[in-house]
Amino acid sequence: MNFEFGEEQNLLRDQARGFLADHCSPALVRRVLDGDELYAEDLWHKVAQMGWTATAIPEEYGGLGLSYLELVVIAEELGRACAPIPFSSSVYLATEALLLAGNAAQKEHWLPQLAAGEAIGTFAYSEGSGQPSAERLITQVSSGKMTGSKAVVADAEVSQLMIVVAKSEVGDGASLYLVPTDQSAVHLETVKTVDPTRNHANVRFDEADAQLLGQEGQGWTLLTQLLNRAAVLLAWEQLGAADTCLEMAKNYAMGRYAFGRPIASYQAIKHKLADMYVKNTLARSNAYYGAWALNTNAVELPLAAATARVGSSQALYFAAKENIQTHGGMGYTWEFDCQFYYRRAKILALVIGSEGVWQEKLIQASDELDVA
Amino acid sequence: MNFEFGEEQNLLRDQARGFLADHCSPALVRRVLDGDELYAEDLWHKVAQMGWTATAIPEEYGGLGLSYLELVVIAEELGRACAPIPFSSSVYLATEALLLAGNAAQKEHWLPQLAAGEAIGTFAYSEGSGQPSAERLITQVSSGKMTGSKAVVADAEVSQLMIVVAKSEVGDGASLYLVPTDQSAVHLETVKTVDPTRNHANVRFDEADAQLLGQEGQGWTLLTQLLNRAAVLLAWEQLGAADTCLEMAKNYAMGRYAFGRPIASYQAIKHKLADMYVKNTLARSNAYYGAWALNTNAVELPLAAATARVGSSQALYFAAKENIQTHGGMGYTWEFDCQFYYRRAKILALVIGSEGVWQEKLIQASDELDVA
Amino acid sequence: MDFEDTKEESAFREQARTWLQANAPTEAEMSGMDTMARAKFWQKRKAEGGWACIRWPKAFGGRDASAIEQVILSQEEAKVAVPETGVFSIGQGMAAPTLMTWADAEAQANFIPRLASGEDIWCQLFSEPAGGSDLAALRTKAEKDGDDWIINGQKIWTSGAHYSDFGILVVRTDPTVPKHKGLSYFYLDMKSPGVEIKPIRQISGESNFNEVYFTDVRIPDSQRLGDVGQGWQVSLTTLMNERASIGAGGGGTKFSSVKALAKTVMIDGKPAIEDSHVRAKLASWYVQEAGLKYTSYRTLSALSRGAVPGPENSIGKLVGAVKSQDMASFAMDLLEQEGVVRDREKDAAFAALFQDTYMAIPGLRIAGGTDEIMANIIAERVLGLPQEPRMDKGIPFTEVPTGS
Amino acid sequence: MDFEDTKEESAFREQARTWLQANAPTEAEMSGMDTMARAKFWQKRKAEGGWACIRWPKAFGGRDASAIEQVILSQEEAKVAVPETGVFSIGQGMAAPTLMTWADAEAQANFIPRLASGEDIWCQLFSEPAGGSDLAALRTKAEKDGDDWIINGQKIWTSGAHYSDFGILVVRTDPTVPKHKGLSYFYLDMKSPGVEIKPIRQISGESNFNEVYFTDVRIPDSQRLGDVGQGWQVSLTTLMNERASIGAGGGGTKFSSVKALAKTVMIDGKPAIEDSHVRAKLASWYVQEAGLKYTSYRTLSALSRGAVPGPENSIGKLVGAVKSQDMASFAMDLLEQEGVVRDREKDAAFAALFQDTYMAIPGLRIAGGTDEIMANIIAERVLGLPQEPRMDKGIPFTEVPTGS
Repeated sequence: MNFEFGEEQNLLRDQARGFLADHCSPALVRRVLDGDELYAEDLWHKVAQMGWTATAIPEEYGGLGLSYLELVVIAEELGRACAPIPFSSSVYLATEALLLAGNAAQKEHWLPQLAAGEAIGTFAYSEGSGQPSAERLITQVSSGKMTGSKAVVADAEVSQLMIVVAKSEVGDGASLYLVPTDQSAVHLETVKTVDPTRNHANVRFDEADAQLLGQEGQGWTLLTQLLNRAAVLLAWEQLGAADTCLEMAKNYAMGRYAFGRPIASYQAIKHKLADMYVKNTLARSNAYYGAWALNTNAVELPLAAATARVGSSQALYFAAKENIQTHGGMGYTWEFDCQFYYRRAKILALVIGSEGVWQEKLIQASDELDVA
Repeated sequence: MNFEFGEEQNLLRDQARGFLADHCSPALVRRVLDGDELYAEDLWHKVAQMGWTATAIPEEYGGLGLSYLELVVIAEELGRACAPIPFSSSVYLATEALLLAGNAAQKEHWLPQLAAGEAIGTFAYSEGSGQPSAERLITQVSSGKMTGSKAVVADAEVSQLMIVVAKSEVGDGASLYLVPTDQSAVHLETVKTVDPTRNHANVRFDEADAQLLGQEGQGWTLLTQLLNRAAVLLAWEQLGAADTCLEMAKNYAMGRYAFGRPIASYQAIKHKLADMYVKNTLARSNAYYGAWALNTNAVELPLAAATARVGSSQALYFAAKENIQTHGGMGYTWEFDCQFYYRRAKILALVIGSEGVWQEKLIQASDELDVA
Repeated sequence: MDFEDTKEESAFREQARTWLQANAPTEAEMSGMDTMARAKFWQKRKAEGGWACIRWPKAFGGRDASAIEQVILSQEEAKVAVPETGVFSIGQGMAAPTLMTWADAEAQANFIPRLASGEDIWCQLFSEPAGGSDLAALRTKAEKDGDDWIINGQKIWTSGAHYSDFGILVVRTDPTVPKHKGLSYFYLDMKSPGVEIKPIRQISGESNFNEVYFTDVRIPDSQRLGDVGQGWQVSLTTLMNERASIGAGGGGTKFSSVKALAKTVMIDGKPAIEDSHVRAKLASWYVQEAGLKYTSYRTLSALSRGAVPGPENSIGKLVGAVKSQDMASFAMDLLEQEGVVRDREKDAAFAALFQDTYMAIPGLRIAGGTDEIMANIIAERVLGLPQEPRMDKGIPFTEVPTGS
Repeated sequence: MDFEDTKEESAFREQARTWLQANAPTEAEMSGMDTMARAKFWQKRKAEGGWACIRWPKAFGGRDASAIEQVILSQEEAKVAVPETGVFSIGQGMAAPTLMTWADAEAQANFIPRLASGEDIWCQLFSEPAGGSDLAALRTKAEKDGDDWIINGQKIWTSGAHYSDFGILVVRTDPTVPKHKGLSYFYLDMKSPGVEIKPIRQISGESNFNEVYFTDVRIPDSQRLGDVGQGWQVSLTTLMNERASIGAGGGGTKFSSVKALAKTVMIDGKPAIEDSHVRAKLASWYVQEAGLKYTSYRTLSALSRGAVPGPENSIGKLVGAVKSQDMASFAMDLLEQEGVVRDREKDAAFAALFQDTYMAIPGLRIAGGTDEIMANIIAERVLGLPQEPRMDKGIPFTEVPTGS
């Protein structure tokens, strides 16, 4: 039994943590929160120089050819630092979509740019409120031209390519397309969200050039596989954020005195922090299993991904809100950093489907694996 | 605004509490728990002598003609004392069914006996596991003879009459019937449950004489109305039990010392008891509204009943289990009385449909009243 | 058990309604006025008509009205379109009763009528950064200098400091005695030299509170209420008068709004309201919401027979805030990816409501006593459970551990 | 990251499997034996084969095996049909390590081999009615009388007292010194005159524990372990060896059983498993259950590289017990009125499982440390948060407040 990370991954974690402590301080997050930047471009370039964007891309496409175990380590650290960069959109979604479904030409064109961080990619599937479904898709492609719109696309404003789910008349009812954004037929409209450290936009396609990605009529199937991969990676990012919340809450509670003793000595706070620890620990163990399933492309991936995703979403929501609560009034001020994680919690929880969506996927996956 | 009980009801409450302290001590509950009695017959007779079984029955049928506000006061006190008698079956269900749907002859025959506690009635609608529905009913009546069976009927073994829901080919798919139990065609088979202080039996009808109660094909509609009434009355009984749990837990925590101080001075216990108090208080307020709606037969009754029922079921489950927890090891012994309420909690929660059933009724009722 | 007024209440309601209908200011009367001017205009008219501060004793210009009469007046006032007068609540509800109990006749004559008429606005300068739940741990110090006191330190969470004329202030005059014994209580002119006010930005983006810094601020000893060292007792008068919360758990996301949302968004191809998980969640929240509503009815009934609302009213905030937070979060989940949008210009009908609640609620779980303090209040003051051991009792304030 | 044995582990597993397959007792060998005789028969064979108590030092007849080797042996043992040997766990797991550390060579030679071979069964006499979470508050007293000690008092929650040969016992030898300093530690023959054992009936109806009363029980001073007054330190040796819980949260109701139930009962005319509320509940429980399972994998991995399991293992019981309670209650709700049936003779396939869990779980939330103590352990020993103020430190035991 070796259900642990290896030495190289542990070294990578230390390195990543140190790097982000230096280059992704709370002050940097705050700079993006308070300012007009769409993302921390300086951090993005440094992250790309570190090779993080290239982690799981094969060497033939300019990547490092490392495993997903390395990528989840990086994901966790980015979550911990609440990094204001389009890493999840570009790496967990756009890059993974190309790896999953791209043809040789598409891979050769885009993967080296994505690996180098020269191109940023994102993924667009929602067309409005509620759960997307193949049946409800309106965006479609005819003769290579896409018409329609996508709602609240993360990092759309800084992406060079977009992976878009569109309607199909055949197969599972959807197809994936690759849409470069440097064309006038792609219209973006900024959308303000609860987390200004990540940019979002509504996107309209007005006969935009679109290349089929993967087979026609296989889009929903590919989407499902892609989201399973992204779910594991996001779970690690959520977990990193949740652990920071616990650490912040603990440090504050140790230093803050009320009635002559640290508030960390009151059971109301002790048990709250113990509860955070328990939720984070269980979520972490599920994320381990997700990482194993992702890395080995195991048949258990759908169940493992859903389990990791639900656990991490629940853990981060709890940790983020109770971290503010532990800080008391100060935690509710703009001046304190607790808000970073409370905002980011919702972005991460909703980007590829809510807790409810993944609970449903979990039960379906448990049926398919015949777990009871 | 006078959302309080009147002076007569407050007097009745004091009287009932005093009476039950004298005549329904924990020792009496334990006698039934440990022994072979089906119910505390001595207590039943005393309760009948007090007139409690006659409370809401009109004077013309030998009742006291009091309001439901008096009846909920008694229900609360019986719940508080965990009385091992068939009061809920006979008074909230059988008596109410007759009041709701009985014809003059049926009322004249049965109500005086029920009022005097000479007859005990009960109500049988479930035929097995899961939620009963008119479509799934198998028990039926042909030419006045009932065939079929009913599952886990509370107090069946001590009842003289049973109100039974049976299949109908017309109307809403069901009809109510009145079945006297002193006939050989009614077969009882004892069922052991989590609460041995209340007797339960499976019942088989083998061409048993059955009288229609109310209109043919109106059974499901009547059932729904009946259960709304019973829900309010049971909510008060549940609330009384929940309040006893809080009181027991509080008293124990005040007297039990750990590390040199009462465990009631630790926030883990303080906040647990505060949580019980909060749940009980909200449940009580909802039960007030339910009592008002029942007493005035308000159009809001379905919503008020469901709200009271869900609140009290949740409050009692929480109070009963956390009362044991507060008592620590001693609370888990047979010797202590905590178990009474933990057992009774489930009996009361399931007798007329689980929390889930009533949550669904609540939302339906909110639709009908157009609450949002 | 009914929901009707008593005969006396009904008569009072009629009287109030008649006066309000006759005297509610018209748009024409208030044309060109800003929000503050409108509030002052209406408050002045109420005072002139004898309808301001009706719970005050007649000697101070009130009507000796009961709590339920105040509720009835508020209910009736809510039915007519009059300016909101919340800016006066700290002065009228907290400063005034303190002045009535502790100030001399001259100060009372100077300030109380101007409080009733809305001419002066007061704020409350109690909380400090190091205090939080432990209010009496305040450190702002006052040193005697002739007939004056020199104040140095910082207060926080002061609502309305920037538009207030006066403030009530608790400071430490003797740090060498135990915590509660070294405090004194003053009122001061908020325009005094050395008073600096900085708004606090909340994570919601709003600024409802201020920090107030004191640098060598002079207060004449004549503005002291109570004896030197008696500040805690005077503070208790103020705090006891903090308006009893008899609402149904405050604002934020409600059953009705989430249910309405659930009718418009889809789950698995059907409206979310048809999903049994959504229904069960909604039902449990409805039970809490109804429980709070009917608890407030019971409180009103108690007021109606003259009872004083007790610490059990902490329930509203304790339950309501957490419920609203979880409902807002759940509503955002129902919206899926669009749930993160917080953009009043582009918003769907419901969205802003939930996202604003999501960002505002963490403050509500803290302001006026955290969830944890509310649970303590219920445990200790309602259930009578013992306090926890206190490490700060009976020792000089300077020796209480502070971690710094 | 994989789920495979290391090369060494694989070799050990093979070795264990081979021995077990060759030596597992047959029904014929054990014919006519009761449960206890079977346990002793198998334990003796294991000892003779060198497969009992493998973690013990070789000097005491063990193999100096690692924790992961013990786990592997247990896993392999679970695969063959051998008698359950849980009755030996207190003696082998707690008494033996204490004897190894604190007893003299003679006592070690007398008792340790008989513990390994299952000839003697030991029980643990620590808890008292007044103790509970506060173990050291015990009151059973020992007074010196010549070379003996005279014991009077009462112990509680003693598993297996009625079939045990010996017991380990902590008593108060000096009530005038602070709580932890006045204790001494003994072992005794459970057949000693004056020892009276009464089974405790639990609310589940079972009796897994006893009360043990001591009336002038004599114990020779030679059966003392550690110095007089050193009992707490000796107890810590025992308690540190309490078997690390590396399971997935213990028995009781599981995801699989509730899911299976949900396929058979109906909600609104359809199988409950199609109801989204049921699905969401099941999913959240699955996440907890899987989290516990994979946490135990991580613990096994740590054992595999030689780490010692730490206090973080409190999670299993803390999460697992509450989860089982709520799942059992929910399953009973799914059964509706039939959910109350607890009747092994008449039962539907699933029912007894849920109702038995419902009645047993309150005990699991308490035994071996309440939920609240588990949360304290995580807060203090894992997260390093400060203890609460202690009112019983540094004062004579007789002066510690007890409320009586």
